[in-house]
Amino acid sequence: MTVSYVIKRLIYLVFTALLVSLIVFSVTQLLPANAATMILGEYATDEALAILNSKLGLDDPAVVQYFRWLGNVVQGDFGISLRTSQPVGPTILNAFGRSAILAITSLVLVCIIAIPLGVLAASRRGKPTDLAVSLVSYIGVSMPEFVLATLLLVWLASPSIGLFPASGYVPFSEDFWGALHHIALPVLTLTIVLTAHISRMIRSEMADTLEMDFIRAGRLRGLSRRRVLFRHALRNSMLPAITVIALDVGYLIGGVIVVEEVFAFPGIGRQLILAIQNRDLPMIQAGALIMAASYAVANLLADLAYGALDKRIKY
Amino acid sequence: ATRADNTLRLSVNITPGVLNPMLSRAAAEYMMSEMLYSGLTSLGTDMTAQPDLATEWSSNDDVTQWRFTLRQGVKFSNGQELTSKDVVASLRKLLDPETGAPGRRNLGPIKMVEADGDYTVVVTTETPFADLPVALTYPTAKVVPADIIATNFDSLAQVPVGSGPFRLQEFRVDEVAVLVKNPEYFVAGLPYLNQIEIKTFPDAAGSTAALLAGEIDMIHDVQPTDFARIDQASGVSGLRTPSGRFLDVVMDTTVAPFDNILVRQALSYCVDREAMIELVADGYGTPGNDTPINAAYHYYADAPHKSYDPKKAKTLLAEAGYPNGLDLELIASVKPGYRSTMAVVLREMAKAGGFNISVKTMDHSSYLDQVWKKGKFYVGFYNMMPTEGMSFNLLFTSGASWNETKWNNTTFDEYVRLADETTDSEKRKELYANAQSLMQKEVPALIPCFFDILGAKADYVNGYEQHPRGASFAFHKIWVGSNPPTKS
Amino acid sequence: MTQTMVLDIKDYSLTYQTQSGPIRILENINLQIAKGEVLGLVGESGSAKSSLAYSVMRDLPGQVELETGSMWLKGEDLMTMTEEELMHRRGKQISMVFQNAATALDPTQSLGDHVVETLQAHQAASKEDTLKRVYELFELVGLPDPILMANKYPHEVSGGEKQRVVLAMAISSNPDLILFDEPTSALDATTAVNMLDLFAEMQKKIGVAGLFISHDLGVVAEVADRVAVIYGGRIVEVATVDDLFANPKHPYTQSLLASLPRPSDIRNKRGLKVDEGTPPPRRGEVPSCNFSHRCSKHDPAICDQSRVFLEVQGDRKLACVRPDVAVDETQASSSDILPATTDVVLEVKNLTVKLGRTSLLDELLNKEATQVHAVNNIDLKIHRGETVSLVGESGCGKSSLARALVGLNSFEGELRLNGRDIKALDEAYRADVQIIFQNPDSSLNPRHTLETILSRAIKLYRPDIATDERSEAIQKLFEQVRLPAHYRNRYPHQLSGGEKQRVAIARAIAADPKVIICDEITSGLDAAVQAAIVALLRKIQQDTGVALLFITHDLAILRHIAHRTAVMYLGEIIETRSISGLDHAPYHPYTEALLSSASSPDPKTETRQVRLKGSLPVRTSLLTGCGFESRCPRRIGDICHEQPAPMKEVVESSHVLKCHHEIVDLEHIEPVWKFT
Amino acid sequence: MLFLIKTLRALMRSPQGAVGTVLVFLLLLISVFGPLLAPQDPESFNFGSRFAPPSAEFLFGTDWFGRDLFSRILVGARSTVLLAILATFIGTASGALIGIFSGFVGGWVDELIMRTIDAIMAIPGLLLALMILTVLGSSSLNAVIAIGVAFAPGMARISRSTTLAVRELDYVSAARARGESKLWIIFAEILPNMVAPVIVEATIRVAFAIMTLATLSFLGLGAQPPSPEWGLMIADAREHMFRSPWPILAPGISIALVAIAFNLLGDGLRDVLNPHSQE
Ligand SMILES: Nc1ncnc2c1ncn2[C@@H]1O[C@H](COP(=O)(O)OP(=O)(O)OP(=O)(O)O)[C@@H](O)[C@H]1O
Ligand SMILES: Nc1ncnc2c1ncn2[C@@H]1O[C@H](COP(=O)(O)OP(=O)(O)OP(=O)(O)O)[C@@H](O)[C@H]1O
Ligand SMILES: [Mg+2]
Ligand SMILES: [Mg+2]
Repeated sequence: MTVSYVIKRLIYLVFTALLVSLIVFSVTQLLPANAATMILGEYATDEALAILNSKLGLDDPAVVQYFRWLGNVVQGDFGISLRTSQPVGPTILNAFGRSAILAITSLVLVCIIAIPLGVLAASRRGKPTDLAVSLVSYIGVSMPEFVLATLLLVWLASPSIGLFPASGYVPFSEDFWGALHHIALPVLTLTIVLTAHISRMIRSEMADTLEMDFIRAGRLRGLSRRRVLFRHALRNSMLPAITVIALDVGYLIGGVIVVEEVFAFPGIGRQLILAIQNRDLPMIQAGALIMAASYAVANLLADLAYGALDKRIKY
Repeated sequence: ATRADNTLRLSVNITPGVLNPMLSRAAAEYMMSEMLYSGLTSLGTDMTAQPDLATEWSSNDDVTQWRFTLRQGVKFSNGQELTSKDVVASLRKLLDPETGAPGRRNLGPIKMVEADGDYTVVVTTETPFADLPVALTYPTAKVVPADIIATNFDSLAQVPVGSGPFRLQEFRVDEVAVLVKNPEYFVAGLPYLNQIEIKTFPDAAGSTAALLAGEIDMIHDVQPTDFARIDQASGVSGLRTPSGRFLDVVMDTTVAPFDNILVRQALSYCVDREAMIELVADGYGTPGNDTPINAAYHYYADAPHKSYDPKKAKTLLAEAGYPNGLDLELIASVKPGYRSTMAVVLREMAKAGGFNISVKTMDHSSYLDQVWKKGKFYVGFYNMMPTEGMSFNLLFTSGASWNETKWNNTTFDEYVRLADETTDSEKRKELYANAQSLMQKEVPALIPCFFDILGAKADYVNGYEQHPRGASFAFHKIWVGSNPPTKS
Repeated sequence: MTQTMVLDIKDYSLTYQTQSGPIRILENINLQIAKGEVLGLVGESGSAKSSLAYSVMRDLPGQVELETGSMWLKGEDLMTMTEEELMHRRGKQISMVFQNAATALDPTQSLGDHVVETLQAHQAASKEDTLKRVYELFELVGLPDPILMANKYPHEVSGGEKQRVVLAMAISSNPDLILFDEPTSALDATTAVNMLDLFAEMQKKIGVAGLFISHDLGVVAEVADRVAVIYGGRIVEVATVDDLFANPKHPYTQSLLASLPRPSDIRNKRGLKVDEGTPPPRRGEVPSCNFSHRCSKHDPAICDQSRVFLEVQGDRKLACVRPDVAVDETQASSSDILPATTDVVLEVKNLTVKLGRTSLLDELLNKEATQVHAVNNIDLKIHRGETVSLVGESGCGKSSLARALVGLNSFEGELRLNGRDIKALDEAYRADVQIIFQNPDSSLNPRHTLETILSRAIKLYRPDIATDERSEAIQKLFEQVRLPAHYRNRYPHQLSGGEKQRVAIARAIAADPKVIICDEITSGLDAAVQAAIVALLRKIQQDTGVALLFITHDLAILRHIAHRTAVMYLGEIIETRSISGLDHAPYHPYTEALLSSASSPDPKTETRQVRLKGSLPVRTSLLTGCGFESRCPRRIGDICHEQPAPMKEVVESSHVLKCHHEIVDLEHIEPVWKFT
Repeated sequence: MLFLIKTLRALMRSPQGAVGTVLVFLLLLISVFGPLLAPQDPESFNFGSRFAPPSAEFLFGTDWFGRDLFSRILVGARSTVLLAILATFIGTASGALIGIFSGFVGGWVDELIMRTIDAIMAIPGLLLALMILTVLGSSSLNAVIAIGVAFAPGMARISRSTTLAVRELDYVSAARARGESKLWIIFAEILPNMVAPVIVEATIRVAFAIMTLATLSFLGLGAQPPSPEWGLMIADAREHMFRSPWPILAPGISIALVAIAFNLLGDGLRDVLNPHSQE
């Protein structure tokens, strides 16, 4: 792995981010209505609209708007939210931070649960354990987040049980246990869905690896079952798993959007939906950019990790 | 006795976004500006004008000129004294089309605003306008310092400068706004509360759960579906006030098929109004009679409700030239949720009457852009207005700024104009009754039911009087009792 | 007797259950291996050689339907052992070396750790002792610089080195028995022969018993004491190497040997037997003799009376009830190759092929492209009716040249077809120069019927054939390559390997080409099938006068098809010579080593040993000196490193070679083969 | 045809394949004949039986308008399942074509296409669909298009990598050496040999499309009320979730079941179409 490889990837990353912003911007240009309509709401008059449009610079040609936006971003200025008149940068970073807590907690939990589960299933192929794990993971991957989340809400947050709050968010800085209590359901939802996904993946990777010659060779050298399973099979299955987990970051981000909506969790997903609903262009752009960047960075990290772990890969 | 911290934690469902009081549009924003600012008059729960900055007011005989006497010694939060020049500047700014203030057209036909000395403001109207003191209770009609208007109006979006009972301490969009007691408030002894935390719970279930768990003390706006549940729980109680808030089905009376009065009438016979209340408002409402006025207003004319009569509807429709029924597309914005519920229920009810309605929902932005005031058949939503005249003038007179139906009935216009210009209550009653019955007959819009204002609070919250208009709150009169929530 | 045997398999049978019913894998196997003895096991692909090895290891891949008999390892019955007990035997008492070392090693584990792990599984020892033992073992299997080696990962070393590591693991616990499952077939000839030497040496040193599996009789002959021939899951003949080669008794063994080329074939004018039999039935009724369906001396009255078992018959064990009836040898093709003409069809001059792709960003970043000079500056001529064989190690650039000639690789240099200068490969050129690929499984589109495959070629190249006559043309092609006509609607996967290759040949000759390039088209095939394909090509050449560029790494088959051979090393043709002179010096030192590494099943031929060390380097930039210099056993000195070797002509003008040695010096070299 | 029968037979042999095939078959039947099977009008209100629990009259109970959930599920199957298949088809077909083209042409065209696809894939699919739908306006058909567009890049990537693998195979080299046209090579040589992985992927994606479609309806951007689209049913039922769980459970379990069916079928197909598993 060379420095030049990393540089190359970073260039790609910037290129990707640029392309993402361009795509998102183009799509937003097509959106019916604009921020001014939303700001004025059901009180708009044509003159008021025109005034607000020119004040917000929404009447400039799209190209001018895009490059103005880009120019500011390059200087680290993400603009002012059209919906709330608050600066976009801090708002989106805050929201992102909260979402990241959700995502990372889920991801860590998933890794702790899913990997052993997948290994277990693969090593007992066709046995009841495998069937049980497979069945559960089938249900897990087949349950859209919003269904799962709603069901959890009905069961665990219903007034009669009231185990968890139905929604909202408490900052960790304010009340640690309260915060934990509040993220429990969203994290549970994401974890269940992702665990199903990743354990299934690990299982199939493992199953493939277990068919490989070197597994048989290990067995026929008299190595113990455990060693063959964990030292050889798992390690070789983890490599492709890393890539898939990184790709799942994209999936996770999508899941986060839904889960935040269901649990009214003030993260980046909700922020983006609000922004789209309100045609809050700077916010949409910043949100999409930050999501795309986290996806790209996750993939980059995965590739680097892959390169570090798998001695065969030469960048 | 009050609770030690005397802090009220309140939930709203839409985050207050706009802080500038003249630009605010939503209930949560009105709430904030009411706490931070004062106006000339405020709206009582009986829909009359109450003193706020103005302690008394009077008009000339033909009600074209009003004099307001201001309180003395009122201080802005920046320490400046509030005088008539601030009131004049504020009202002028509000009326300036450049400002783009949402409530500009709701204040009445104001021609001129002038100061008469430091503590008197004179307002002159184009035409006689008896309701001016009530009109000036409009939530955006708040007073801000004249020099800020002149030099730095935009700064109000971040830093409020007002004379209300509270002052802003912290504001995080989409999360929380913390307001603290204004020690210099002009009414001695008020407010009772030391602090108010306004928390945003976009999800109704969330705020309900939070209230039940004792994490908040009060919900400003409860969904009809949650109300019974809250009301039954111990330690909390539901608040319910009949209101003039309504959903209407707007029909553009200038285009086919709605230019045919028979079609509109047919549709109005397709509504089972009691069932509608049950299905759309979960029973928390009052039936509507296709006029924006109900019993919550002064001059409500109690007429028998139209019955659900699909047969008659069919006959009318056939008469109108649609013997085989009529296909229509009804558009409903997704905000608030019961717009589409109403659309679906209407669709089902109108089937029997020969209407084949398909429902199309739309996100609110697109709705505002493409449908509102433009579409020919859609679901509108309006809060209660302070007066009958404002409601009519806003929606149904020919010159109404939100003249969605383009009904433009000169007889109706005349009734409303005459009522505006008179102070004689009997005469007004008659005129408004005529206007209402005309609407019932001609059905420019379908107004099947009104929604009650629903809220909820913990039992230890005292002094709160729910306002039927839904845009006034009087938080300065609330205190938190000594049986505080037992929080885990 | 059982007590002295290391392995004693008694009447072992195995049946698997599959989705389409039970399948007999092994039937009534009886085999013994004594201490210190190496038993060779040969048989065609699918004859259940590997299955037998897995049975011995007690690691059955299939779903067992029925398993009978017994299997004794030094007096202990393997078949009754628990998994736990087996774990302690495997790798300690009995180890196995797989066909492909590349896949038998965990890519994420260093070579040293592999051995350490194996050692630790069987005996407790301190870390240092274990490591010391690892280095010892590495030294033993001929890995230079063991410490460096131990830290390397599988992908960092060559195939031969990997196989040595596997061997080191196999012998690490001084086992009683090692099973070798085709341990050399994935290796290059020059590497394979080194490995064979090593096995023999190892065996001598530690006296371990071995079961050596191979489909190549020649290879088995090098290492085994006795040979067992397996056919369709049954052992048909067991004898000592000498007895078996000198006097095969079972008709299958005889046929197997008859289709195997030998170095002495040109001298003896020996042709190869062409017999592509179908494999024996493994399902349904159990035949009394499973070779009878292709046996020329099959007599139902005698052979089908009762199950024919393996029985002692004289100096050997044999499963045949008519051993003394002779087989007629008329099926053997003649060894004569018609002489070629002197008109040049295809000529290349200074042809260079560079491979390696650069990305857009690399180009923008001005990064230097890492290109491989797969073919470097070669000259080659092919005459009408002539077969030129191109030989060389894996990776030397044979395929790159072939692909360049048919427009699949871009190249620099001159190319002439029938004297016509070819700048861009046009329609006419493409029709005239056809290619057949090595792997018949991938060279035919699995989703097309044979009809589609052939009609495409006709449509493209033979516009003279009208659409409605195409069917007839296809018919003719089928006849030409001797495929049954009813195959035309089949899909490739319904054919055997040899049949697929025939389809590929049919596709190539559909264009009526001037040149056919055959890229290792026989290397995946069993000997009998290979002989048949070679015969078919010769027939086609006789009929059409087509020129062939026959790429192969199998030097034994050359004598049966080629007129001339070109030897390639590191992208360069270092020698071109006629086949008739193959048995005589002068040789290029590389050619000499290459020829010497071809294994010979002929007990009457002695092959002189010339061994190469190391493996083929990659040619990225142009070398200054001779490409072979780094491995050359006859390296002169610095001149080899500093100056490119000059092309020298041997008296006979069609023989040229590229070497710093004087031709006269090379002429004194002993011949590679001694025929007795 | 023969191929189809053979595949089916092979499918029936594995438990996943068998269960998946049968379930999917049943589902398709329901999708087509659901409206005929429904015991009640899915839209008519039963004023007297709002929030009824499951009973003989209402197999799955009723919702807040007293509509029969069983009938709604049956009728809604069509808009859910068939539209998901359509969406998958759009995404798969366009993605596969882009992927093959990109992989086959190679060079900077390939690089440009792939970088663009990387960028699109970096935008979460749901977000992309959300934006597209906001542009096009909410409707089931637009949701189908949005999902199709959101699926295409992933599909393009898969088919590109398959193309790259197939492209290196000798029969493609043979076709190139033969001088076949690019169209022939793409459509006759490469395409048929990459349908297997693409079909497997597509089957599993149907499950995903069903979920995404439901999610979009849930977010208010797909089907229009009062259509009995399952995601929309859940979205609307959420308000009433503490009064009766059935309006959520019925469509929720249905969605999961359908997704499971397609996942099973996909996994079954993966095993069957995998060349290694063929005899
Ligand atoms: N797991 C299995 N299930 C069913 N049949 C099998 C299984 N493994 C092998 N066979 C069959 O057993 C026969 C022998 O296979 P085996 O691999 O032992 O042959 P081989 O002699 O080693 O061939 P090769 O030279 O190609 O390696 C073949 O016909 C094969 O199809
Ligand atoms: N696409 C490519 N890019 C870079 N290097 C390549 C490429 N293809 C082949 N090579 C390298 O070119 C050299 C010659 O390869 P080629 O396939 O021509 O050898 P070969 O003699 O046919 O070998 P084999 O006997 O294994 O078929 C090898 O070192 C190989 O690694
Ligand atoms: Mg084998
Ligand atoms: Mg090659």
